[in-house]
Amino acid sequence: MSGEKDLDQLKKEAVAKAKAEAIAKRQAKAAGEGAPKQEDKPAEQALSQDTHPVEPAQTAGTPAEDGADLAKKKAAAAAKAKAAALAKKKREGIEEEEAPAPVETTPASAQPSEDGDDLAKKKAAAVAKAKAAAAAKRKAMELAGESTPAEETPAAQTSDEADDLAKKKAAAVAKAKAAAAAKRKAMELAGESTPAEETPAVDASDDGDDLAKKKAAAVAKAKAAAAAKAKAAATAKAKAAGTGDADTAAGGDDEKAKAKAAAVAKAKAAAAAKAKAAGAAKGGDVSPADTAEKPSANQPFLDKYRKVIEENLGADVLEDSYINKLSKDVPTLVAKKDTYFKVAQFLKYNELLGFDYLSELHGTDFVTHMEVYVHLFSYKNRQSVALKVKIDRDEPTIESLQPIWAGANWPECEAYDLLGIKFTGHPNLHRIMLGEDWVGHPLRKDYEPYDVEV
Amino acid sequence: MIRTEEMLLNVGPQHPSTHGVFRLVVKIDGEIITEATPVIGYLHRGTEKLAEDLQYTQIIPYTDRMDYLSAMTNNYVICHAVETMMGIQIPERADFLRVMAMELGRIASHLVAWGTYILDLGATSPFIYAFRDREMIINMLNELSGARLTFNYMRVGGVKWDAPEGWVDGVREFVPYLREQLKGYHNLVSGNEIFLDRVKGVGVYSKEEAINYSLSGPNLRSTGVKWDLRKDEPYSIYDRFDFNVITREEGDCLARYHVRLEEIEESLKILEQACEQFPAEGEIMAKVPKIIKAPKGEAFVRIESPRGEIGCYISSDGKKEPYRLKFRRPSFYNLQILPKLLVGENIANLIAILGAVDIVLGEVDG
Amino acid sequence: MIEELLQSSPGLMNFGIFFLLAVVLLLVVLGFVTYAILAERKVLGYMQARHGPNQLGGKWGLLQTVADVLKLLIKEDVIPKAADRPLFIIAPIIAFTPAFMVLATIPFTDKFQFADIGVGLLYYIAVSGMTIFGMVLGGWASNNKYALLGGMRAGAQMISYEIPLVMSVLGVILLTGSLNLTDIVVQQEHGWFILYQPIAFIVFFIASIAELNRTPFDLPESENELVAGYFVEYSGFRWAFFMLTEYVYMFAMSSLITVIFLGGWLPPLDILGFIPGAVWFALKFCVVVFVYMWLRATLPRFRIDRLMEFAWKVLFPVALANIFLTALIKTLFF
Amino acid sequence: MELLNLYQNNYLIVFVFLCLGVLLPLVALFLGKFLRPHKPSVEKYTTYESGIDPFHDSRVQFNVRYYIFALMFVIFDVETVFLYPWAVAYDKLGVFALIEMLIFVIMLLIGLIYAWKKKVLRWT
Repeated sequence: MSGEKDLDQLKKEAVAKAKAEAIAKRQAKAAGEGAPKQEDKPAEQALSQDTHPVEPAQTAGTPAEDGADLAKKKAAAAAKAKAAALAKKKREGIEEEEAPAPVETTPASAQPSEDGDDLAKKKAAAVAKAKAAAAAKRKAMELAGESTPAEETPAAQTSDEADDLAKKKAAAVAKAKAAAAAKRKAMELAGESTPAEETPAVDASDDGDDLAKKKAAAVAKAKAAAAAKAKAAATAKAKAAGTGDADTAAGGDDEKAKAKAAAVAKAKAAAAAKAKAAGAAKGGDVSPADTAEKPSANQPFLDKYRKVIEENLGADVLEDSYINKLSKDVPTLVAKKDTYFKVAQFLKYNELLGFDYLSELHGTDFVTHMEVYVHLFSYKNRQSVALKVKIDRDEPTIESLQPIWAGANWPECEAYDLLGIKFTGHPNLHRIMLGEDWVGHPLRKDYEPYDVEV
Repeated sequence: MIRTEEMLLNVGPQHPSTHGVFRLVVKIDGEIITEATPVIGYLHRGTEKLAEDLQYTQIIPYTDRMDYLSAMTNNYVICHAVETMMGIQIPERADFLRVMAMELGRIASHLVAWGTYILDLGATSPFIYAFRDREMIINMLNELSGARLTFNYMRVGGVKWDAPEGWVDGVREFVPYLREQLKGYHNLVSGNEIFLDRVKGVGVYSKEEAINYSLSGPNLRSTGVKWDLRKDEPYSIYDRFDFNVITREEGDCLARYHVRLEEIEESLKILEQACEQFPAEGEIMAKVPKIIKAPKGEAFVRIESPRGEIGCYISSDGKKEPYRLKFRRPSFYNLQILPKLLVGENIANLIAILGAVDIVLGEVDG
Repeated sequence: MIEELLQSSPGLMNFGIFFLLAVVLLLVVLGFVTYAILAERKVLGYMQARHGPNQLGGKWGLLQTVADVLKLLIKEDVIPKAADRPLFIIAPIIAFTPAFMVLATIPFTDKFQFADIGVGLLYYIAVSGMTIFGMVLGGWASNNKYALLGGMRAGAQMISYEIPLVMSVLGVILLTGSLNLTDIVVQQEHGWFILYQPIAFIVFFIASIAELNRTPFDLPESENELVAGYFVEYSGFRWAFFMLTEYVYMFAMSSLITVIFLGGWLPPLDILGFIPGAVWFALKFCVVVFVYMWLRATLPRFRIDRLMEFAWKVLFPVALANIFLTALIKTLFF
Repeated sequence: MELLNLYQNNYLIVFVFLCLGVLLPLVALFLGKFLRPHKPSVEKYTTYESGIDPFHDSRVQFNVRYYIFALMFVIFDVETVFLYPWAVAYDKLGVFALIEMLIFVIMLLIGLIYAWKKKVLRWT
């Protein structure tokens, strides 16, 4: 988020320059994005969007409205950001689907993808270009995500869409949690919208600009950025679809298409009512969505955690963060693999956070990756947080938390035993349950019993 | 200078005081432990792996076999996790039945913990008294669920059976009976000098250590941390009852002993109030789909079992089986501090310290 | 007849008769052990809100112990490979023999006594100390860590408690001026020594529990820590002899307490003199045995370090103080 | 002569008890041989080690604590043995012997206190 904010500022100052640079970067990143390792969350989001178009799209369907609300409600925006994060996660979940999508999009989306990376910045730049002022910046960021690829006109459209999508997605995610449903809808929409996207997109872009301004004014905050990222990703996809062969692209990447489609659908609506009208409509739509999102009482905590972490560890240590509505609204942080230990350490020793109690640690094999889930609790503040990290499945290695919480000792052994996750720095990593002579790690999805009689 | 050697002594898995198949390899110098290495896994049954191929309702019987001394809380935690994900509201009557079953289970579990602890310390009678009173609880739960140990009583959305006629009255009568017995327990053991000599100041850890080692339940509350999920993160209908969170400041075995024994009284309070408020009639099952499918996503819930916080993590891909199921088993976490506590103690204290942790091996090994 | 026999010159004939009489006593003792075990289980049972053995031999379970013994008799004899075989075999014999030998000097009534030797009390204490060898040997020979720890504990505990045990008796000896057990009983005609020597009695009783390895001092065989202590590797009849040793000692120790502190066969009041001495002896004896069982049902086990400190830092000084207190009082007031 | 006979007979009885005490276990174990089965297996003849194959020899140089207690026992048991004849003959010896014995015991008590302060009396 902070990155986005910075971007906004940058955008304000030298939007045009930023745009140019951003575009270049984005392109470069887009190239690189194929592999989703963007530094910034936005970038990741963008990637995720590219890769996980479906999810965003789904979310986007509803989220577009949410996006509007987001803009209005900054806090909501934060929530959205989380939602976006969720969306991302979902996307990741969809990664498989995404994977193909990106390929298609890459050419057209190359730009978008870049946007994704620098989306915030670039978007901001783009927005600035679009003359969207500071308010526009955020939107611009989103837009940039969109616009960078397609740049001005398409970008504008996409950007709007993207914003909406992101918002919608986030909102959808947060609200319904039934992201799946939304996704499906979004996918359907995408199918429809993808074609329509382009043309409407232009209008939408205009609208988007306006909206962007409005939203930006309201949203202007980091939330927007987060949402924007997600949106941007979606938009990027949309753009890709739009720029390249909107229809084909959309068709190619269902997910993306869906995401896009969702955005498109929104865009269409916007187009139909004209960009501003659309924006208004979005806002109207969004507001309910936002309200739906808001209820989580833990949102302020998540905001706080993120703020503290970003202020102290930098903006790019967290891959994602959201409220897990399924799990009693626990604030969930997704750390990057190389910042996981740092974040965990920070969570325990920072005075504001003080998560002194490790309630649970375990791993899960998600086939595409491994995930370590840590549930932390602070007896001082009486708050919970879930910390997750995704790690490579073929080489599952991660730092041990044992030096931070002594209670992580055996759970990590268990994760090592049953999933094969190696915890570096663990004082005594051994096969605690099955014994050292056991072959294989049973909780891996590809586990084959070594002894047929077992 | 006389040369002495350290001896490696293997305590368990076939040992009377390890409460199951728990193994502890201790290095002793004379009778002083210089190093202790716990070895677990003898009872590992792969519940979490099995659950990946089972529907949610089918998993419930497996949870009975984890903490087999208070199977009701295990039943509850998985149902609670699924219900949380699906957003199911439980009928009031079912909630009452659940809470009463869980509190009875908690009392039964603490009675066993008390009895076996004193047995570990060499006195045989309290063990029998504890089992006599536990038997009454088992009978009540038997009437409720049809089983004495592995109840398989709760379902996603409610409970399987309604309380039989007069069951609540039975519980109501049981409360004053056990209160009276508890006085006897205190008279018999709590003031005994030999007993105090063996547990006072033994196995001490601080509040910070307890938190750092992820201890929970009586093991944590014995250090003065006032934390009980029933009170502080109320689930089910626990917020309707008036009860205290028992804490002690000392953090030794005696504190853990007292926390458990006094928690029985608090559970009796809850039971008493639950009997008063028990709805005369009502549904015992919420409307749930025939095949339960948790929505896509993940959830982690934790509740207060007699041994600490038991948690259930479910990652669902929207199918009728969980994609990944994980239990946070309190005994497993509570046991981690053991090697640290044992260094420098003698073998007699080993038993006292291990008994005070109150482990159930079915739970430790999952 | 016994008198004559005792006065005649010792020979094979005497040996044979004594032997037969000793066999009779042995059978009595075995009978006592059989029913002491049953009684203990019954007492524990009723103290623990249950019935104890109630199947074999009618509702009292009268044949339960007999069945147990038969079962032990036909149990396979297992000597671990790692054990020191000769030591392993003789350890229970070394433990049991002194237990039976001490019975020779106990005066059950004024007529019924085997060896009326002048140093009866000293004899008892000296011979009973031999049992420690059996326990330590058993623990060592098993080549098992638990057994070794149990044997070591048994050795340390029993020698430590031996000192307060013998010292507490000194108070009584000061009063009687004799080590002969019959003399000691006779001198209690005007009041049991439990009244004159209460401190000595308490010390003696506590030390005797420790010597008997009974709760709360059953550390050498504490099943919750050392599984079964020094006889963890023993099974079948070899194990039975260790158990027999314990119960025979309980028989002997209860008799000794009756003799030294409770007035032996003497009635509590002269009016009750019409009841035979044997009955009084049996009653007092049973009370002591019951108290042992009662303690077992009630108390948890001591911790080894506390146990040793208790012997050396509490019982020993108290017993010593009691001796000089007695001597002083005797000098000043009598 | 009769006194000597009495004396000898009494010790003959003690000897009889000794013989019987040895004979009973021997006979019982010997007779049991005909009754009990003999079906050896490797597991049966393994030393008990809580269900695990025994490792690490149990016969090691052990902590000296046990040894020191044994030494203490020797010292104070001998003291007690000295006290016995004194107690028996106390009536005849009188106050002087009491004071003498007091000095003797106090000297030993100093030893006990010394051991106490040296923390020898602590098991751990």
